[in-house]
Amino acid sequence: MTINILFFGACREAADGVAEISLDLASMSRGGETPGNPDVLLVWQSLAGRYPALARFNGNVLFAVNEEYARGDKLLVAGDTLAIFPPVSGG
Amino acid sequence: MTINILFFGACREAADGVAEISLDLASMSRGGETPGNPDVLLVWQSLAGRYPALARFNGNVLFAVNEEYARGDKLLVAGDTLAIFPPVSGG
Amino acid sequence: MESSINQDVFEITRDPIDKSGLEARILTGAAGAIVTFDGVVRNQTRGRAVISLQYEAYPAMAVREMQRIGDEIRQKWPQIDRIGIVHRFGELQISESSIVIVITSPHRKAAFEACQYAIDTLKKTVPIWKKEIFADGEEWVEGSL
Amino acid sequence: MESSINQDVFEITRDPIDKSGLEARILTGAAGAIVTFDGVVRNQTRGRAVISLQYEAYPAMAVREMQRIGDEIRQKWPQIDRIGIVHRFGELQISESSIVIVITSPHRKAAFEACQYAIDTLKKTVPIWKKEIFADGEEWVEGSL
Repeated sequence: MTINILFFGACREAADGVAEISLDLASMSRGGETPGNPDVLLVWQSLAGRYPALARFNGNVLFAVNEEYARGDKLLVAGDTLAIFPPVSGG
Repeated sequence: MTINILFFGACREAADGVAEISLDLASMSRGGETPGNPDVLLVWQSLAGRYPALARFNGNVLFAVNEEYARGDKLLVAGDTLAIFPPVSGG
Repeated sequence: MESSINQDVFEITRDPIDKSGLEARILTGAAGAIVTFDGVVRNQTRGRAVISLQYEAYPAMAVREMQRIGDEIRQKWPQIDRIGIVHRFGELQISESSIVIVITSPHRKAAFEACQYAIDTLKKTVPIWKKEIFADGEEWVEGSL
Repeated sequence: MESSINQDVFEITRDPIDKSGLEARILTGAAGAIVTFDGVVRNQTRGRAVISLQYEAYPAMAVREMQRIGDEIRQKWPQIDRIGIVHRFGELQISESSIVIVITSPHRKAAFEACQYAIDTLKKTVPIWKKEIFADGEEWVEGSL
């Protein structure tokens, strides 16, 4: 069960410049539990562990699932694309 | 003592299509009085007599003297240019 | 005119308005926002099909009144960078521009406000008149005092 | 694309924005007012000289969010005729346009309001980010939640 992760802007830089990775959701299990579908926040926390510079965006980061804004409690399913980025600053 | 009169828009059409005329202020005397300088309103009344179709603009006409908006009591002097036109509708 | 580069512009013209050229003439590096109002001839008015609009102007006074609007804008929004106002006269076909107003400023809010102020005021003060040409007649558009 | 003639336009592009072309694409005979917002790169920010701006976009989602703004505009101002929004990304020099928003409508008031709404909302919702490039460094511009 794999999802696709996209990083943009300062979050991309904080993720060691990685723009896109595939993530196996099986790796998301908490402790010894058999996980159900993880939510966005669990994936975020896992990624912030993998890329420590991301942690400073805690509470100041936006998520989109399949190109729609999503909250932390949104459940992810195989094939989803989760985008992670700071507050937008276009225009 | 002569002034220059300009008509614009619907006022020009009402003045038989005349765009510009010179007017001798001596012709503006009221009755037998020796006139001082006439004001805008007196000239307007005289012109409305000359071009009867102008009279319908009474109370709905604008004046400018030397390219500045002017009221009816503005006194005219030789060489002035008096413009007479309906409320503007540009844009 | 070279002297008009990067200065405010207040003009009336019988020729089609060069909107891109006007924007380019007043754009400086200090601008972050360009707000443009472009008034074009509509194909109908009150449900009646319009063939064209005939604009008549009092040219010298029209330019003076545009400059006055520019002065007022600079008093109300001192942060504005540049102002460009060009009004066309003569006969205009559907979708042709009769008036283009361009305001540049560091930030957008003042530019939007000043641009709206300019067109609202121009329609009340600048001595220009329009006549609607219909298939079966013509009519001066009534301004209001 | 021929199919886009006289339809709303929501695009992002790496190329310079063709502002006149965008206006022409959405102009119909029903329009009497064209209000255009053009965001250009300023030569300084907070007193510090800017060399260029680097824009990064999430292209597919950016276009979806622009379309959402278009839907909201049509709900709030049903009298609007056409909407065009084009955002550029990549590296932009001083005075180049990053965003052009064009609104056409029969009358000007709705066009001004909708244009302001579009840029205000775009700056909060459309996934695009900019970095300021200075002579001695670079900095992401902080958006706010």
